[in-house]
Amino acid sequence: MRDFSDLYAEIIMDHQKHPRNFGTLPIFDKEVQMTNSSCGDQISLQVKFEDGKIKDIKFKGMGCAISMASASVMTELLKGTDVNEAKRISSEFIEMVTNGKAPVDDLKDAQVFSGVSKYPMRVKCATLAWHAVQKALSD
Amino acid sequence: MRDFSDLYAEIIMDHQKHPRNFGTLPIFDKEVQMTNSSCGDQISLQVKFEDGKIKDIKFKGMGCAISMASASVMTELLKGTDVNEAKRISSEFIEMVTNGKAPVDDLKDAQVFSGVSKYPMRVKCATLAWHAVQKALSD
Amino acid sequence: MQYRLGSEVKKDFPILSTVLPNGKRLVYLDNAATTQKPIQVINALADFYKFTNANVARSAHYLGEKTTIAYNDARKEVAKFINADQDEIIFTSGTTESINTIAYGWGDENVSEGDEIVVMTSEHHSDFVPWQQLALRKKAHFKVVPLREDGTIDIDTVKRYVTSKTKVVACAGMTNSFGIINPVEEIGHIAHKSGAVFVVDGAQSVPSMPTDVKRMDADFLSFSGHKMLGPMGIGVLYVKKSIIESLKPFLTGGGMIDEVKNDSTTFACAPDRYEAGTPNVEGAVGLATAIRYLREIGMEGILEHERDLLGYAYERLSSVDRVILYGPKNFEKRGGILSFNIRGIHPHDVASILDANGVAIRSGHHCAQPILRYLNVEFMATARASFYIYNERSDIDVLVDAIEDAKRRFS
Amino acid sequence: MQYRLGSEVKKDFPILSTVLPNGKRLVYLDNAATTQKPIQVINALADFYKFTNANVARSAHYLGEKTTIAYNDARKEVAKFINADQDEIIFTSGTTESINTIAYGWGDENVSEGDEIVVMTSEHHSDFVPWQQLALRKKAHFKVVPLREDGTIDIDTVKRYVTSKTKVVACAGMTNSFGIINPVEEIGHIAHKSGAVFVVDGAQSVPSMPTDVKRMDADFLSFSGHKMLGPMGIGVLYVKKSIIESLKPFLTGGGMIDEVKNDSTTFACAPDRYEAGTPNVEGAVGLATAIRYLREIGMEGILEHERDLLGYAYERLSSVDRVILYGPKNFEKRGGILSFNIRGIHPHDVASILDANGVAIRSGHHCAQPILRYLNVEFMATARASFYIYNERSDIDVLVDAIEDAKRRFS
Ligand SMILES: Cc1ncc(COP(=O)(O)O)c(C=O)c1O
Ligand SMILES: Cc1ncc(COP(=O)(O)O)c(C=O)c1O
Repeated sequence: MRDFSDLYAEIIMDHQKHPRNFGTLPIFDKEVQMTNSSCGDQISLQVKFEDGKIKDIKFKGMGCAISMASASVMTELLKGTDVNEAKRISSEFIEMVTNGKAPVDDLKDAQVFSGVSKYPMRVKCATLAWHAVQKALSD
Repeated sequence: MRDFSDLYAEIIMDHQKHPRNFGTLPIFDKEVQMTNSSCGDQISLQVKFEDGKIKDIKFKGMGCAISMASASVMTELLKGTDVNEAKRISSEFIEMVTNGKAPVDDLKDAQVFSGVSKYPMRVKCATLAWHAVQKALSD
Repeated sequence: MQYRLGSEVKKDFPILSTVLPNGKRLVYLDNAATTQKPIQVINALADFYKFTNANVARSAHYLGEKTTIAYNDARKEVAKFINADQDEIIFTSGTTESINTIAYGWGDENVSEGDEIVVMTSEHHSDFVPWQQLALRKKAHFKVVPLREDGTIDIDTVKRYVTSKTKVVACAGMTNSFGIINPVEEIGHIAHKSGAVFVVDGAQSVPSMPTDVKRMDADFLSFSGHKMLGPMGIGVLYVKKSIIESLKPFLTGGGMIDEVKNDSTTFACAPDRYEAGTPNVEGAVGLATAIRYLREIGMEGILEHERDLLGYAYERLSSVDRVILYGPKNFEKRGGILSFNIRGIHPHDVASILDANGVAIRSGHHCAQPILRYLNVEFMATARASFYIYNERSDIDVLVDAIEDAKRRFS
Repeated sequence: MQYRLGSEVKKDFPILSTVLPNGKRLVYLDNAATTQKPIQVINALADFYKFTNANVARSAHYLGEKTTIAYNDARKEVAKFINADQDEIIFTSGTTESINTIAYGWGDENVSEGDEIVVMTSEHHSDFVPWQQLALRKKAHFKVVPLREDGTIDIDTVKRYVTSKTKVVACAGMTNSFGIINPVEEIGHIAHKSGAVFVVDGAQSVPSMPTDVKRMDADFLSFSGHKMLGPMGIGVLYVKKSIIESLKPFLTGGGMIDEVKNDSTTFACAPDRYEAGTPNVEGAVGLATAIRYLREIGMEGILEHERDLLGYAYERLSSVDRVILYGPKNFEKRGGILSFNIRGIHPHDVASILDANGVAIRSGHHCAQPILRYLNVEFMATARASFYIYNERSDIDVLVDAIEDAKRRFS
């Protein structure tokens, strides 16, 4: 199958049209800028921590529907979670999309991106925001 | 046909075994050293001119049967000829072997090398002495 | 023209009857990236390994000789195709290696601190980065000629940029971003008047139009086999005979030497001295077969055919709402490449939706970031449909329908 | 071993049933120059162009993705074959380009005036001239390790040559002149103890014996597809992960960049940053197919088979009058290469007479002038018969008869 819905599930189209947590934070602890050089997708991510949790998270960026929807889904999923939990979840996402691992329940809505693994050229689009958040959480 | 006799006509084998004009001249006007780098054949040629003619010519060298026989045939053919005539003949030989032109009568015994044109890897062997003599005659 | 371009030649290309897993027929419009191969070329590769293969110019045996003859014949075929002499043809692995060979082999020897290197803003990265890096190595000035708003080159601007300090002027015959045919003869003239060498990147132009190195007076010309029906891994570097001695051997090793001693090496004559290692004879034979195929079609006819398709696509798409078309409106300046965007949809998404419709195009920066940045193209990317001999108007109809589908889905 | 080497695998190689114009059956013994291709590899090339071909990693469409997957899979296959990680595998056009990539990309950055570069006298020109030229560029000392009389390396001599000033030690896994298997693990150890990088030329060893980059602890390893059943125009450069950052991108252009601005360029991650331009996917796919074929045979079995043939040839020829055999008598140190001369007959004539008998061998300096000069080999040239998986003892019988024929004709 190579249908539109393989890549662009309804949830993805919805997030693409109405991105959650889009914008900037007045105060934040971490800011990460990342570019997907092969296609020019860009993301800028701001995170505010509190008590070992992601208190708030917002992104801005320019890119394709996949990369923007993926960023939106990511912020929605990780906002409020424990930092270590967030690290684990983002690794799971990257594993699912990059190496075709089966989706795990933790990923909730983000599971809809599992189809991207069959489109190697779009993998970087879907994982950009997740790599960015990993960076924000790591150091 | 790819028989022994294609490349190694009787005349060639005879010159290879009994090279004519092999050695060095006590006095000479021109000396040329030439190497066929792809196979290591070497020739050193000495020429004495008189009245616009090749008064005497001798060669020494190391190389395969084709290159040595060709040098021997060349010296025999060109010794005593007019310089311009020698230039013309050596061009004819090179044309015959390199580009497969039909042999001309002028070349006499040297016509037996016409078969070499079908063996591109041996062309440089057969023409080495002739390029050397062209150099000796040219400047 | 013996062949009818479009549907008739299409039959020679097995891959063009591909049906995608979703049942859609493949419409291949990514020819500026790489072209498909006719069965004649595919068979030539297989036959080479079934009947000819050996190492070249080294082994005095039956197959060795057949291979050497095949390799030399390929060189002659390439030379004839661009009106060059066979000693002026160096086989490389592709345009990128060809240009690097010039930048390192000629540039490092001939460009010094304070000299200038002039390239166009519209150059492909492969004709941009090697020059920029050379300039950085040598502390030379890297000057990038700005463009008109439609992406074309203004000759007067080139004249202002090229000075007596300019050592190199590099320019594509046809740009891969917008398919613009550059006025190479005029630019070459400006370069030579200033004493610079003129380097033409023929990766896009050589496959699509007649090329005559004498007429364009190029000092160097590079192109790739895979963009002109030939196999991957083979390319050409033409070097004008009168300057070939100023090109230093770049890659060294087997096959390009005269004598190797411990403390020094002497090199063979051109073109051998520029082809280190076992050459890609398969590639050369495949490219020669491709050239014979193209020659039979006739290069004039190819450009005409590409323009016909471009005109048709342009006409159909210019009336489609939200579609932005890039490049000049004067088709005399263009080959069969059409870069476009759909307002509000990222070109990657356009490409994916077109793909779901069976249409293969490319999206992205096309290895041409400088021009996209310069012209401030949205997303720093475009969708690009590019046509070749086997495309037909009906392919463009499918493209247009797919674009409508994209618009519907991202309404 | 699933296959029987010799006659049984021979059936897979269409070219080996060639009959020469004089009616003689082809006996191909020029495998050190290049090997023939099994039908599996030939078909893989054709199938690539019939079902897969597109440009790689750029175009988001069906064929583009199939091609990218095929290219990545090929990289994994190569990595597995030499026990490396896929990010450590760079595709090049061949061993010669691989070694030049090291000499320019690593050498120009890391070797300075007064440093030393150590190579063996028995290196192929492709593993000799690039280092010599690097030394000349950098005013470094180019040190050539002398050999024992049989052409083998003496470890104590290597120890004396490698000092704290040594930056590079380069050595072949197996020499192409005499087929000597070098003690790479020991030499690597010496190199690393002195802080030098260890560069292995695997052009001859990788096709004929198991290769484990971890065990030999090579920093760089180079080899060519065409010498191991793969197509021409593809080669490999392995770079150890821990030093890959010290390798500067060498060829620049499309596909290896991150961001290109007018005044500077940032590069992509390894291995992409080392592969400028459209890669040779066809070649990579062909090489991967060849590797799968070799793997099924088993690399241990190949060396054993070559040694069996070498032993048989050695035995038969050592009793033939006027025949001089080169290289060590200890076959544990050798692969399937036999260099020889017939006293009083130039090796070119030997090759031509063998060819008239259908036997393809190579004659000449084998791109190894330094060792031939060093050992004072007559004519600075040898005849060389080299064996591979499809050769059998009967091929050697034909070789011996042909040698007798040569002796008769030049009595
Ligand atoms: C030991 C060795 N090194 C390097 C090379 C060069 O390989 P290539 O010509 O494929 O670049 C060869 C073969 O020619 C070889 O045998
Ligand atoms: C104008 C232009 N120059 C250079 C190149 C580089 O060619 P290759 O990738 O075959 O080396 C291309 C194609 O990618 C191109 O379109």
